[in-house]
Parts: sequence; structure tokens; C-alpha cells
Amino acid sequence: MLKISIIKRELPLHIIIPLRITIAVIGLLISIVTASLIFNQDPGTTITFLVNSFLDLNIFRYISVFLPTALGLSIAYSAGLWNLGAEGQIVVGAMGATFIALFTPLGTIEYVGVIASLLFAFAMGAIWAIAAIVLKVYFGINEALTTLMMNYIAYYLVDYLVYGPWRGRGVYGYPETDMIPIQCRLQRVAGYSFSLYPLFTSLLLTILVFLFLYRTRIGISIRALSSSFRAVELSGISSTKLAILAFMLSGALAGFAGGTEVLVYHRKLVPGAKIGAGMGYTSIMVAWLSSLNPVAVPLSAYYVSSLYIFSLAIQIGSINVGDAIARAVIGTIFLLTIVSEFIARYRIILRFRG
Amino acid sequence: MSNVIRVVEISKRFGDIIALDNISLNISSGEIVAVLGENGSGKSTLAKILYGLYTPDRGYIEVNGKQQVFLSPADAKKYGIVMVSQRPQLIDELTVLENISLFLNKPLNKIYNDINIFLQEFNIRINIASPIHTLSYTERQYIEMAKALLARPRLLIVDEATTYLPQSMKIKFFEMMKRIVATNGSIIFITHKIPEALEFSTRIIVLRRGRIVGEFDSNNISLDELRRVMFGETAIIQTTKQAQDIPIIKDAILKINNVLVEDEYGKKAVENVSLDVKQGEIVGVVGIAGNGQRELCETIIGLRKVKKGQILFEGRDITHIPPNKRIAIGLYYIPEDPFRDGVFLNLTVAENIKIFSQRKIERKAFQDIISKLNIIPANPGVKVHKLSGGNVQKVVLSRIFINIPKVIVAYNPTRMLDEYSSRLVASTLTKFASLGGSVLLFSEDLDEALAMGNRIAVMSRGKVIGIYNYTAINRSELEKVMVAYA
Amino acid sequence: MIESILNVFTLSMIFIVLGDIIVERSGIVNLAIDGMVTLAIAISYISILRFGFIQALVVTLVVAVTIALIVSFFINILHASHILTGLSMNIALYGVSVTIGIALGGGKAIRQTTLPSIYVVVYTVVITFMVWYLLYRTKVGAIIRACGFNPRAAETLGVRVWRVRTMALSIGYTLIAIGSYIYTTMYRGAWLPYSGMGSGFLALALAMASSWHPLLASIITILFVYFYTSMYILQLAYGVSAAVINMLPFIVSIAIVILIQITPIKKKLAIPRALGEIYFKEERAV
Amino acid sequence: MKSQYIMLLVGLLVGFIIGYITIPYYIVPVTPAITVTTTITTTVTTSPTPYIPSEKVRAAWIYVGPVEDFGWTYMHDVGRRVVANLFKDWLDTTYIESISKEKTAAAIDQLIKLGYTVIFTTSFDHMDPTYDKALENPNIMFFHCSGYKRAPNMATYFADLYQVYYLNGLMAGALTKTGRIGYIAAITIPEVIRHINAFAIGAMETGRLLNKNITVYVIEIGEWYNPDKARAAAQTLIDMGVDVIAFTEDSTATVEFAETMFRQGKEVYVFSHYSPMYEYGPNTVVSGQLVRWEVIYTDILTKVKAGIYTPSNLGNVDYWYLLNTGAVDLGAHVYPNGTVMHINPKFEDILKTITVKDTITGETVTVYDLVMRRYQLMKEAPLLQPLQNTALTHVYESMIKVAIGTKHIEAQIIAAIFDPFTGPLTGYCIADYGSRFCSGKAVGALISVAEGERLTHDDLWKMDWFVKGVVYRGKM
Repeated sequence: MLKISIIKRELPLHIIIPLRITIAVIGLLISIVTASLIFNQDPGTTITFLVNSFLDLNIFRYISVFLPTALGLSIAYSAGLWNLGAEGQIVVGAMGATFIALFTPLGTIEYVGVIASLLFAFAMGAIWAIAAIVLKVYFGINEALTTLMMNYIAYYLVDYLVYGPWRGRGVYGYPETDMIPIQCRLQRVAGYSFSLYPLFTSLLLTILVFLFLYRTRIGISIRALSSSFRAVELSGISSTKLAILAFMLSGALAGFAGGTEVLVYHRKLVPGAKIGAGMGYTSIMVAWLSSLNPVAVPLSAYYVSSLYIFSLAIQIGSINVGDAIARAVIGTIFLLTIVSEFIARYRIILRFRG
Repeated sequence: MSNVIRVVEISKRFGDIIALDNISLNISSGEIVAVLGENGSGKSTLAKILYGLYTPDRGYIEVNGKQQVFLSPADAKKYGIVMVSQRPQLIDELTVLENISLFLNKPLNKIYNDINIFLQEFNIRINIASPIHTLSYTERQYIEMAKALLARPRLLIVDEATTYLPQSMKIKFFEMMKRIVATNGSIIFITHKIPEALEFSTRIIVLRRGRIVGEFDSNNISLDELRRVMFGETAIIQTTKQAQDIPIIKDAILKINNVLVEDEYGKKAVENVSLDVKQGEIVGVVGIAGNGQRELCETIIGLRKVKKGQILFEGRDITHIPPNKRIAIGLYYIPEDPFRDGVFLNLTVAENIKIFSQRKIERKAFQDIISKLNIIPANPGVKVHKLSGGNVQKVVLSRIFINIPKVIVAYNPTRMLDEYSSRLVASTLTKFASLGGSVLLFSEDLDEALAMGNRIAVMSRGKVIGIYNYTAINRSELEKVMVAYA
Repeated sequence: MIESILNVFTLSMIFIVLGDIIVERSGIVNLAIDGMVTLAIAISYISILRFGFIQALVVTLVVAVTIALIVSFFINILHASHILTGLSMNIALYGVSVTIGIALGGGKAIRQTTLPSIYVVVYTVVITFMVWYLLYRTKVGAIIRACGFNPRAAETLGVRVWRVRTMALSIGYTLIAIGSYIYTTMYRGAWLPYSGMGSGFLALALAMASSWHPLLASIITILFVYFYTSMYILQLAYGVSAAVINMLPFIVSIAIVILIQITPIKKKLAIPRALGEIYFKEERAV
Repeated sequence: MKSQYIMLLVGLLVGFIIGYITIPYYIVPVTPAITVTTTITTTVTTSPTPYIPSEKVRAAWIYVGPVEDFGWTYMHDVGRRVVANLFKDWLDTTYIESISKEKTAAAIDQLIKLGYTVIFTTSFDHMDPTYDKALENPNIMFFHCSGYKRAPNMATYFADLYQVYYLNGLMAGALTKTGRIGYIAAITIPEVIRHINAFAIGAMETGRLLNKNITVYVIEIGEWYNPDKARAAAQTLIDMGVDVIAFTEDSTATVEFAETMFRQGKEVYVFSHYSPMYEYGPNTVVSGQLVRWEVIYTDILTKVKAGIYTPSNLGNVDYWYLLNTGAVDLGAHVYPNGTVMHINPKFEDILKTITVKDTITGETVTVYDLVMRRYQLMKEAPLLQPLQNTALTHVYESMIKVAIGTKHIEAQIIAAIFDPFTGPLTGYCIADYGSRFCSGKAVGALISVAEGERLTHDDLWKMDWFVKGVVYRGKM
């Protein structure tokens, strides 16, 4: 009788990273070729599309959302706290940025407006996250639940604002605010809808978050929270404060992403579901794909963004499959990525019982 | 005598750590084999492979001449192999009854009476319908034992589970073990206590660094010889009671006044306890497990709320401040269960040490601490979950080298340690006291408390029923007191 | 009166929530539920178009169990992150559901059955009780809960954790499939692409809100769905804005959870501690 | 270990910078000073190169929902398929579905990269990204549905249904027994407000003639597509005694619900919206609104092919197609042979039994005839249609006749001589979208439209008030 057991394979990091990437790429190619054959397409064309997607600069438009959000999430997840609320935090961040840009005099001052908006976006995201963690710390309410629920609340809160008090004057009654003042917009890269400033800020944040989580005492304690709140408390650091801090940072970074969405892409506030657009949920995936390592987040954000573009690309041109099939293919690619991770991290031992 | 179970050339690695290297072992029926080794020598890994928790990288287990691979304890149990774990492996949220029923794979009502009869035989008073998390650590160990014995195993693996049982319980347990042996079962008895091994086993296997370094007949081997084989050239630290020579001065640094604490269910767990610890003094608190020591200990360190009374630290009222603030002012805690309260398994050794340090520490300092405490493997970058139980406790201990505390509250700090390590802990604590620190030592091991304490407080039913000075202690009298009120 | 509080939609949600509870009680974070609901709705729709009501139920259940096995494969064999698995599965399942739905169904309405409201009540009570009984009064339930509390200890007790989790997934997804089937056949009676998308996440949240306790979950679900579907009367009567009305059920359920947590009921609710933990048997932790 | 991360970062940065340098830089298009509705003002000079239409037109559609949604996107795709078949000699089409606002820019880039030069974006969500892309790609022609931003290479188009809603209102008023009529509104933007008002005006007209006290209850669900909520809203309305429901929501849920109610023995009438939903409720769908985007698409694409539309002259192109263009129609079903079923035969018979006095002619006619007469009146607008593709015409749309001073013909009819939004009308403000009626007024302020006055395009586009008889309390 055949018996299968699975053993962890522990390889040094400089082997495991290239190995995982290689296996992921192989998995990607296999799934693309299989999918192409299923839908009667030329695998060569599909792969060209895939390569083009990975080289398309539009991915930075997604990276600039995924990167900060997933960074924040990786802080919360490292602390063993379930923040499923990135979506809502993005949305309120966008709300905060719009508030400063549109309804305060700061918005019309160059540089100051941008910085103030983004700082307020940070703050709003943080407040939104803190609400959930305070309920967790002081009432023991599952933070995954509150964050998930607060996503919807954030949607409808923004909806309320854009349908009501914030509805623009020059928008013919459509649910959106007026455009934010020109001084408050971040300059886009010509021909694309992303801006370099938030992108570089995010890269900088990546390094900062890494140093924070792995080099400072507070950061290490945050990671320690995932083992035991009690033990952290017993090591001389207030675990409640740490939990709040971790969540706050997580929310703040998501809020930042939301703020840049307004300053760069939308340039006005639109209903909540259109700001978040599920990117907050996708960021959860980005965070886990990077195994919660902040330095790997840019890479996984890049990977996921490229697949986003790929799902658009295969809908048109010579391939021309519907959105549904594109989703199925992308989903399968993600699943294969998981398999590749397994191959890189575990060994399978087969035995025949004598 | 036929071989019941053979372990054939088993090797097991965890990443870069070789836990077991080519181990072969025969266990005949009717035999008690002691597996002796210091912390991290691979004893527990061997036990877990036998029980199917780990699958060996190489080699196999032979049962009745047939080669077997156990993928799960369920497989092992099919062949009558049962393990009593080092730490009770029970589901906290389920009741005692449900746990045992899961283990025995029998319906609840069928085993209800069996369990009660069994517990009565051991004179253990536990309501088996209560969830595990309401029990004390020791009570959990009783259940862990009880469930294994109730399964009537052919091979019973006892993984250091008996070390801290009260003497009476221990004797009863060994009687039960002998009964198993008498009915042609066999026992693997894993321990780091050499006397225990000598006393109860028929054969002794010594493991070191994953290899078998000696196999002896229990009757023909001396304790010193075994110690030499077990620890190699490592010198044994002699614990000395230096504290008694130093005059204890000044006022109490830690004062507990008439404290009343309730347990999770609103029952009084600690009632009107008053204690004080002076500077440079070690106060041992002894008592039968489950008499409020855990609650008191957690109260002092701040994990539990005080219902009445107050706790003073250097004259300052700390009754209501959170644990982290108590740590900051120098009140440290060494937990019984380092895995739960002491360390962070997902962090490295260095990071674990770093968390406690309010100052920045040099890279070299890590190495110092590691070598001082003999943590194996001696690599600060290794994740703690790769360390064995004893080494984990050492990581916990490391904190007192980083920031010098004023008072250490220790709760069964040597429970998981081998002889060498526990002496290391004991000597560290006494040394700490001799330098002017104070220790409040909760211990279920009377010998340990007697060896270290300047004063001994006896707890029973949540009350301190007597405080004895070191000079005025009579061990047997103490035991009587402990039992009388329990 | 009863219809307005407990309608077929509530019943279908209760099934989905209870299914989720069984899965999560075994320690699996069941994010794939949203894709599962979407797929099950599509499958039951097309199979009703092509076969009959009973056959459709069978087909839906078979598909659900297959998906459960796939999820189990990823979580138990490949030791993948539950969240990653769930979210990836969702993307794939959304795609598959719409592809299948369009290819084999394509926007036609189906014959619809109606369920008298007394049956709705009876079914609600029965299924809630059954799930409660399964989880809290049978050995299977104890095993499932054990795996959610502490898989390592459960393994040591001789439970094969991966088998139990696979079983819990299968049972849970069966209930989820039944819920989706009820939604399609008795509530909607038609299908459009991505029908049901999002209700899985709602169910997940509702299960969480009840601390994964079946009795509480049913009560919370009934309240939530009542608020979710019946609050438009507030708009007509008092002029509450649509955004606020849409927000209300979520606020109400958070409020209910706070209420539960500050009352003694909390102590009765042991939550699955190991939820989301990637359980690897060989992990060297004590 | 650390060095690898740094290498990775450096690599990413280098790649990014190279990409950043190598991408082509587009110059903002060059047209005489145009002030667009945003705060951006572009002032540039005319481009010298003449525009030559290409041999083959490559057109792409970007949809907001899935093609099979059986609503908004579905009807756009029907339009696309019609033109794709019609012009298959020179037209090459493709589409991308389920494009939400944040994906629009990337989708447009993909299309441009593949050589599509005419791009239709079919949702209000797409407006801003389309506008941005239009400025960046001056050689591509963009046509955007339902928005208000235009550029030299970006036109707008819309087919409006309010006249059809009015006709449906007439039927609703005749059919209701309780006098309570329900309306499920996705979102109260001017478009939906027009629908509701036109529907209410129709319903109250027949209601008055039949001595019924008509009230139209409006529930706003706050989402364009949410079958569950639409259904819940319908339930709430029915609980209030409503027996006729119209809706503006992109799913078939309301029709399905009415059909379910019918099977349970409760008669509720509904009007299908956007797509032919008769099959979802053969017993309950009375009629409905249909849209035929192919009318607009044919017009646009032929003009593109002919070189009439160029990337520099779309700045004023705004299609505002009403019943007279054929882009919208009354009906709930399209027979296989292509003819439209205007009214469900089941209800046709009922409507033929109810007689009322036509307020225009004074004759006594059946409701069916009344509906058909009004339909004809609005269908005929002899002159206006060809002019309608320029935004400038919006000025003239509210004119019915032009006086020419000849003896035999006093005034020349140029538009439909009947329109539901003709005074006298009274109503109340619900918001301030800047219309001339409610601008600067508080919510709830009463307004009135003078007798004989016809509302202009701008009035309709900024409509922020409900006519009296509509009950809507959802304050903003």
C-alpha cells in the first residue's frame, strides 16, 4: 500500500526565492498553455499577451494601490490580527483626502494641499481601523468581523456623502463630488494614470516597514503578538497598545492608497464601491502571496497587477474570451501559484508498506 | 521473548537540525525501556515518531515483524501504541469526558463510569464534565495519564510526563505501568531524570545529539556513569544555597496584603493571602497542584484582577497596573509553560531576547547569553519553534540577563528541564538572590523549593497556611501540612 | 407577518451560514464560500433548466462536494494559506460559474417552486437544531470542534485532522449548496451573471458574528436579513436616505455582537482558536 | 539575504525608469479654445494635417457589466452586434466587459495598443478615464454614453426613455386598482428622476380621467444592480398596497418577483426596463421600455467611415435620442421576426375595455388607443432628428413649431407636438442639482411650470424635483 507523507523542506533564502519564482513561472506557462488549448487559442499568442502584460506600464497604476495596502496588511497579519477591512480603509482614506482637497482652504495651496490630503487620508484609514481594533481589545469582538462589516459601512458612508452633502455642483446630479483643485492633484506620468510620487513613497515605505518589523523592538513585538498576547504583555510591552498600533498602521497605509487614488486617478470622490473596486480584497491576496514579508510585497504586487492587466488583454484582440473565462484563468493561475509554493517548501515522501 | 516493536535505522531532520540520526531500537514485551537524554537530544522526537506524529525521513518501525509507517497517531493507536505527552495534549475547550472519548474512540456514556472508577482509584477529584481549561496544569497531566492508561496499551510511551507528579501519584502511576508490563505490554519511558530512569526501568538507552550513545541494563549501571554518558564532558553545576549566608535586610520589596482572587468562574481561588518578599530573599511557595498557586502567581504578575486586597512593590501600589508596567518596574515572571507565556515561537532566539530589552543590544551579547545558558543550537537566528522544550525555557530565562529585575516571580521554572538545565536555572536564581535580587518561587517540587528557599510558604485551598523559615523546616512535617488541608 | 421576518431568502442564508459554521468550526477560514455560493447558484440554475428539481439538487450537491475536496486538497495537502486559497478559489469560481451559466443556461427564467411560509419556519428550526446537535452532541461534532480548537492536540488524541477537515468541508459545502439551491429555485427563479456574488461574504460575517454558534447564527441571520430587506419602509415613512438604510444591517449586526460580548453568553461561546492556522503535522512545536 | 532584496529593488527601479523614459509623450490636442466642464482649460492652435478616414474602421466597446447581464450592457452589446454584422465589410469590432471605473484607463490602453481607433465607453463610470485618455490620444475617437464631458475627439450619446415611461404611466394609471403605484429607483440622479416624473405624469393623467387618486411611491435602493434589494423594495411596496410597479434597476429581479406574486395569487403589474423582459413575467409584464443602441451606433460609425466625424470635430457632438429616432421604443418583447410587442396581449385586451376622454382631442377613446396616439405623436418629429447629433441643437429641441409667416401654413412643425414635460406642472424640490427651478432652494420647496411651457434639454438634464403625487422622502 502506498503511503504519502509531506515533509517540510528548509532551504536557504537565496535558493528558495529563485526557486519559487521559477516554479511560479513554470506554473504560469503551464496554465496559460492549457487554457489556450482548451479555448482553441494559439498558446504562442497568449504567452505574448502575458509577457506584454508583465511589461505594460499600466501595472503601476495597480501597484500604487496594492503595494501600500498590502504592506499595511502584512503588518496586521504579522501580528496575527485579521484585518479584512483594507477595502473600507481605502475608501475612507479617499474620503479623507477629498475632504481636505475640496472642502478646506488647504486644498488650493500647492504642495501643502497634497501633503495635507494624504496625511488626512492616513489618519482616516487609521481611525477606521482603530474602531475595529478597539472593539476587539476592549470588548473582545472578532476583528475580522468588524473590519469586514465596516467595509460595507465605509461604502455606504461615502455613498451618503456623494449622493448628499458632497454632491458636486457641476456634475448634473450624478453621484460624485466636483473635481479637486488642480493644485491638489498629483501629476500623472504622461499617457498613464499613475503618478510616480506615491509609487516611490510606497517603495520607501516598504523599506521602512521592513526595518520597523524586523529591526525595532516595537516591530518585533508586533510580530510576537501572533504567538501570544499574554506573553507580549509579560515582556514589558502593552499588548493592547501594540495591537492598536499594528492595526492603525495597517489602516493608515490602506488609507494612503485610497488618498492617492483620489489625488491621482479619480480626482474627485465617487461612490465607495467604485473607489475600492475590490482592490482592498485583492490586496489581502497580495499580502499573503508575499508570505507577509514586506520586502516581497512589491514583487507580489507586481505579479498580481500584471495578471490584472492580463485579464484585460485576453478579452480583446485575437484571443477574445469573455470576462468570466478571464477570471477563471486568472483564478487558476493563482491556484497554481499556491501549488508552486508548496513544491518549493515541502517534499513529498512516498513509501510502500512492505 | 518476542520483539514487540523494532525501530529500524530511523533518521529525522528538521531543516538543518538533525534530530535523530540512524536510531535502531528493539522493545520487547514486558520491558520498561528508559530513554535518557538531556534537553534537545532527540528523545521527544523519537517518541513522536513511534506515536506517528512525525514521519521519519529514513527508516521504519516494525510491529510484529511487519514494516509499518505511521502517518498519524490514529495509525499507531491501531497497534496499541499510546503516548503520554510531555505537555498535556488536550483540547482546552472540550470537557474531560469529550477528550477521553475522542481518544478512546468510544461514545461518551460508555466510558463515563470507567473514567470515574479510574480517577477514584488514583484519588483524583475532577469533575469530568468540566472543560479542560478549568483544570490546573497538573490536573491536566492526570487526565493525560488517565486517558493513556484507559486505552490499555501494548506499548505505552511516557514522555517526561511523570516528572512533577506528587510522589504519591507517581508511585500509583508506576504501579499501573507495572500492571501493563505484567500483561505483556511494554513501556518506553522518556526522561531526563537519571534516578527516575534507574528506579523504574529495566533497560536504559542514552541519547545524545540524536544518536544512541549507550545502552545499559538498569541494574548494572551507576548514576555517575550514566550522567557522564548523558552529558558528555559538560560539568555539572553544583547548586549552593548562598542566600542563607547573606543577612536579609531592609523591608519587603514585594508585599501582598489580604489578596482575594476569583477564578474564571467566579469561585474564590485565592483568599486572604498575605506574603512578603524581602530583598535578597528567595521565598518558596509550595502546595499540591491546583491550590491557587497559579492564580496567585498570575495575580502578582498582573494577568488576573484582584478582587480585594492590594499588592505593593517597593511601597508602591501596583494592584491595578497592567503586567507590562510591572515588568518595566522590575517585576519579572518566569512561567511554568514557556510556550504559552514565555516565548514567541515564530520569532528567532535573538528577536525573543530583543523584545525584553529596553536598550539596544549588541550582536555579541546574544552569543554571550546563548553560551552562558547553553542554548542548543547556538545560533541566535534560529526560530524558537525549532528548539526543544528545555531550550525554550532557557530563552525565557535569558531575560534576566538583559535587564536586571528586582523581583522574579517564577512558577515551576524547572518543570521541563533536564538535570543540567534545571540546576542552571536554580543556580541562576540563587545567584540572582545573592546579588540582592528577590525571588518568589512557586514550585510543586518540594525538594527544589527546599533547596533554594529562605522561607517556605505552604498554600492550600487558596490560603497560605503557614510560612516557615529555612532553618525551621522539617520536610515530612511540611508534606503533612500540605496534604492535611488539601 | 411571518413572511416579512422569515422568508425563503432568510432560509437560504441560514443554510449558507450554518454550512460556513461547520467548515469554520474545523479551523478552516472559509473565504472560498463566496465563489462556492455563486457557483452553486449557477449550477442549480442550469441543472434545473436541463433536468428536474431533484436531479438539480443532486448535481449541485455533487459539485459542492467536489469543490470542498479541492479546497481540502489545497488546505490539507498543500498546506496553503487559507486566505490565499479562498480568494484564489473565489476568482476562479466566479469565472467558472458565469462561463457555465451562460454556455448552458443563458438568461432564461426557470420554473419556480414556492415554499409555504410555515415550511420555511419548520425548515429553519429543523436545520438549526440539526447543525447544533451535530456539532455539540455527537462525536463527529466534537471531533470537528477539536480540530478547530487545537489541531495538534487533536492529532495527538488520534484524530486524523485532514480527514476531519475534509469531512467538515464536505458537510458544510453540502449545506451551502442546499442554501444556494433554495435561493435559485424558491427565491430568484432566474439567473444573471454573478448572481449571489457577495452573499457568501455576508454569510461569513454572520457566522463570525455569532461566534460560530448555530443557534445564535440563525437568530442573527434572521435579524440581519430582516434589516437587509425590510428597511425600505423607513425610507417611505421617515425619509431615511438609501445609503443609511443600506448601512443599517451592518451596524445592527455589529451592535448585536457587542451586546453578546458584554453579556454572560460570551462565556458559553468557545471560538475555534486555531482558525486559519496552517496546520502542518510535522511542525516542531512541542 | 539582504543584498538580494536590494538587488531586486534596484532592478525594479531601473526597469521602471527605463520604461518611464521610453514611453511616448503625447501632446495635448490642438483646437481653438475650448472650455470643458472641468476646471482644465486647454488653449492651443489647430493641427495642420488633414484627417483621412481609414479604410477599415476598428471599433471597440467597453462595458461596465457582463454582456449577459440582460440589462444595460446586454443592450449595448446587441447594438454592437447589429453594426458588426451590418458593416462587416469595413468594420472590425471587439469588446471588454465588466470594466469598473478603476480598470477603464488600462482597458483603453490595451485597445489602443491593438489598433482600435473608435472606442465606445458605455457607462457613466467610464467618463473621467475616457476624457483623460481622449486628451492623451488625440488620434483616437471616443464616444461616451451617458456622460457630460466632451473633447475634440470625444463625443457623448444617450438614448432617453422618459417619453416611453410616460406611455407606460398611462397604462399604469389605467390598470391600478388601489391607486398606489410603486417605483423602484436605483439612484435619484436626473435621468431616473425624469423617468419617475414622466411615469407619474402619465399615471396621473389616466388616473384623473378614471377618477382615481394616484400616488407614486418611490423607493431608492442606492445601487444600479442589486437583485436582492430590488426584490426587497418590491416586497415593501406591495406590503403598502401597491399593485403596479415600474423600476429603473439593471436586473430582472422585480419582474421575477411580480411573477412569483402572480403565482401566489396576487396580481401585480410591472413594466420591464431596458431589455425585453417579457419572458421573465408573461403574466405580469404590461409593457416596458426598450432601447436600441444600434440606431446610434449605425449613425456614428457611418459618419466615422465617411470622414464626417474626425478626431477634431467631436467637441459638440451629443446624441440625445428620443422616441422619434427609433433608438428607444415602447415594448417588452421582440418577436423572432423582429417586430416589437408594444403591449402584452393579455393586457392589450384589458386596456381596450377601459375608455377615457383624450384631453388633447376631447374624443372618448380606449386607453389602448390613447397610448398608441400619444406614441404616434411623440414618434413623429419631422425635422429635429437629423440635427440631433450636435449639442448645439439642445437649444432647439424644446421648440415645437417655427413661425414662418406664410398664409397657408402659419407655423411649421419641427418637433413632436406632444411631450409629457409640458406645463402646467407642479412639484417639489428634492435636491439642488442646479436646475433653474430648484437652484438655491431648500429641499421640499414647491415649484411650478407654467401652462404650455415645455422643459428644455437642460431642464431635463438637471431635473431635481418630483411632480406632485410622487412620494419620495429619501432625503439627501
